[in-house]
Amino acid sequence: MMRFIEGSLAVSDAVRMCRPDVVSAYPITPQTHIVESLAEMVANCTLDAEYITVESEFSALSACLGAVAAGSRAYSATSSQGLALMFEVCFNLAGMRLPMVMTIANRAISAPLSIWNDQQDSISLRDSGWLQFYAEDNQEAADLHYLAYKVAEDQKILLPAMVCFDGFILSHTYEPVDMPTQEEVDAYLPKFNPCQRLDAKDPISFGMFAFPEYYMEFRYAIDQALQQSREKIREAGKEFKEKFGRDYSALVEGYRLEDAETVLVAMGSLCGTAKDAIDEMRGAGRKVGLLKIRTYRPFPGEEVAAALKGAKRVAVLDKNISLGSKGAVGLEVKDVLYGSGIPVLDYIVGLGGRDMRKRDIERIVTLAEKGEGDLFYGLREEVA
Amino acid sequence: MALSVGCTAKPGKSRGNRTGAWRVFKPAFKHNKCTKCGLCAMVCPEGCIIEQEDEFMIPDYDYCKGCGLCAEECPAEDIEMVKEEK
Amino acid sequence: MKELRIHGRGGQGSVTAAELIATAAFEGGVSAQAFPMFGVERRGAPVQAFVRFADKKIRLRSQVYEPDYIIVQDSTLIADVNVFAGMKKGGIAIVNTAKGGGWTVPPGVRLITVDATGIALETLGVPITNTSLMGAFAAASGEITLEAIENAIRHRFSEELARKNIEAARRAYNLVKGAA
Amino acid sequence: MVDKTLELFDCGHRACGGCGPALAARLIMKAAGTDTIVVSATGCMEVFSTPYPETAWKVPWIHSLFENAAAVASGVEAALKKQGRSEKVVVIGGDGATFDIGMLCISGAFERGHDFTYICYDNEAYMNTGIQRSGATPLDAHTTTSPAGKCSTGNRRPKKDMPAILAAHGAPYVATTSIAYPNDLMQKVERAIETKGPCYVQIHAPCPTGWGYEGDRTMVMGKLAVETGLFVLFEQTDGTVTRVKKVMRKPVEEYLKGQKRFAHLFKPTRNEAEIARIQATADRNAEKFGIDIKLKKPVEKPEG
Repeated sequence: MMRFIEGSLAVSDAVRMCRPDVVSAYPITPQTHIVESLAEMVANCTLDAEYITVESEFSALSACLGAVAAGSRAYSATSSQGLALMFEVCFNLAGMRLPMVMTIANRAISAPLSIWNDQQDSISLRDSGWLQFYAEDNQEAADLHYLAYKVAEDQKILLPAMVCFDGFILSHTYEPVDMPTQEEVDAYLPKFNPCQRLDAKDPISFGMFAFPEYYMEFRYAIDQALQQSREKIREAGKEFKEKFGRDYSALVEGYRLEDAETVLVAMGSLCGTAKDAIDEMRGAGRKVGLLKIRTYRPFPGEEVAAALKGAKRVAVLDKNISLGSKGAVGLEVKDVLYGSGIPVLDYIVGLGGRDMRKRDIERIVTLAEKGEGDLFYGLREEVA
Repeated sequence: MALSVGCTAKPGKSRGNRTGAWRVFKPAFKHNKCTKCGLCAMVCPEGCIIEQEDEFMIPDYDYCKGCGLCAEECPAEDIEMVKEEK
Repeated sequence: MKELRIHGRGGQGSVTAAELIATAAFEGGVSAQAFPMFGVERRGAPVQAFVRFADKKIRLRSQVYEPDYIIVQDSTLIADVNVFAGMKKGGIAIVNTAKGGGWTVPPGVRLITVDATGIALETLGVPITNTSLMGAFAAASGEITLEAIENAIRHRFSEELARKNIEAARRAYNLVKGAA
Repeated sequence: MVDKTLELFDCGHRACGGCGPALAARLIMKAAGTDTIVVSATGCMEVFSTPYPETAWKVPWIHSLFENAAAVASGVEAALKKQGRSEKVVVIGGDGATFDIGMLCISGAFERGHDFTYICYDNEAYMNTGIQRSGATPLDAHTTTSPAGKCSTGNRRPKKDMPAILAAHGAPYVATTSIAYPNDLMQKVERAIETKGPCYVQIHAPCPTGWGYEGDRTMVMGKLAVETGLFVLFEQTDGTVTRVKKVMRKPVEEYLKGQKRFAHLFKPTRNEAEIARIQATADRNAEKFGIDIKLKKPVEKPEG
């Protein structure tokens, strides 16, 4: 049913229908509406879950870890500093192959302190072994939760997943979102059926330490699971389309890529603004298209290469910066296009809530056409 | 051996590690003045001192590290630490 | 696509006003989007909220810089905030005031004043102007119908409160229609 | 009732010979029984008991990180509750994990009132990383980060009063015990597990390597700590001390002399002032908990 709903509440309702057994989270802007809403559902018995009000994000994710190990479906949500505080537990969950889903309402990381959006927080955890999905709008943000649980809990994958949506820009925006019924979600997302759990009837030791003769193999196994998850995401996306009508069967999505000479690459809500800007530029005869990356981990290298093979130039919009290097998406795209001769220009944009307008997208396309890239876009004059 | 998922293991595997090899001194259970009180078994950090059918205690030398705690604690002074020639 | 910018003060319910207007538009069959100016402003500080209306899915995510409409919830803001900034020609500015105007607006912009606070006090007994301003906006812009507003109010408020708010919206609607 | 024959902590673990914490693990598990899920913090015990694939644990066991055991246990407990399961949750952490780095998670979990038992095996320093001081290191102990030297007498601070901190959280049952008193230990662990809500048991567990004594003296060291009044065994129910182990007190010197970590108090010269400070600590403990056994004195003749 189409509902006119705040992004955070679309997410919390989607989470409710995923039937988590244990929810544990700590308030942080701009994620807070999600967990407030879940707490309310538990208080009103519309969600049958244990809600653990922890004293920090670190404990939130640690509690989720314990819950998943004990065989329950767990959920958390956070942003920015909260995710940074969870760093250690993030690596631990993936390493222990404990699947769960966490929503990231993307927000810049201090210092300076900023509550506003960029994607530095989740990007900083790209190496942790979590699947990472980025939503363009609140429909995707909600939908990706059903898909994320399905993929994460698959016996061949068993890895945690982050559903990332831009803080405020999506989390605090009211827009129409098609929400399925509980029955429809139940038919899509099976009950969590862990292959091993903490159980006195069948004791197992979790979280052992590995000598050098084993450690690499376990890390290899995690990487293998992530590599294989691409196929599982496609499968789950295909089934999603059959059941709900929206197509997530690819890890990337092209927009007006046909005959596009300049192809923009972006993740998250910026894609929407870019699409409008592209329509205007196309109207003016400029051959511009967009490649939206929905799944950043595992990185869809083959899809990206295939989608970009006809481009004359690629302009990557990164809402993050690997300080001392380049934007994280830009680096990936350069890697994928290595040897193709297609120039990849990286633009660091929208950090700490700097608004990105259609005209900014158009200016970046102009810069790319001139071959000017690998820069922070739109810096204040006193800096430039 | 296939690796477990997420570095887990079922019980029993630690027995593959025969810590008896660490031993320099060996507790000799003389069973002369032994009152079968069981304190030696209780205080052994390895848990490797086992009651026999005759209720006397015998350490499992596969795992005994030779720490001497049993000999020190034995109220009957019936356990002697002897240099082990392997 | 049409864009609305709402100016108010923290605590006056600008975000709720944006949400209510967008909800009414959505329920009237229009595609809509509402979002606040993402800030850390506390009670009393000038704030903004935005609404977009379109006949197809709205993808644009930037803030609103060149609004077709503005609503000023509190005319005391006008001295300190350039509420009319960027307004499009042919745009409509709705200002809540009992005074009746006197502000210089950009060329081609129509200024409509309405005593939403007075209406709110008479109908609701409290100076919460959201629903009166919605009525005024509906009458002035034609983006939403009075019926859609009434439905949105009914979905949000309990029966008694909904009745009063609908009354507030209607009175403002009729006032603006009558003046037009 | 505790089944003393139960062995749930298996042979083949890699603890040092005469390890107090290894003995603690065995005794804890005898008291806890098979229907227990153990959550371990990173530390010496975790490392010596679970090198992949050799686990010494015969019960379900999980280790996540150094500082989060109480939070992981919160999640386990919540999951069990949701699933309607009856296993008991027991956390085992060293003093570093408990007194220092894990304090936040412990405080949160106790305040929330989860039904679990937190057991700290207290060997009074970070042994896993090579004997560094922790909040549980006693006054004047030499560690690698509180070394005794020309202008230092070792650790400058007294041991943190962790039982009091957790009692202040409203823990229904708080107890201290020692591996040197196996029956006392098992009884207290059993009582903690049986008590609903977050309970705390602190087990004094001497470490031959870290303290500098031979492994066969582990029980002796444990007993001396209690007999000198430096480690008091007590039980506290709903905030009230209900039971205290009384002793015929010995001078602290008898305990200190046998350990290299206190050797600087005796060599090259005897440091009377510091020994007196430690004795004063024991005296305060004795006074506070009333541990001294008072011998009946002959009735004095009335004056005059």
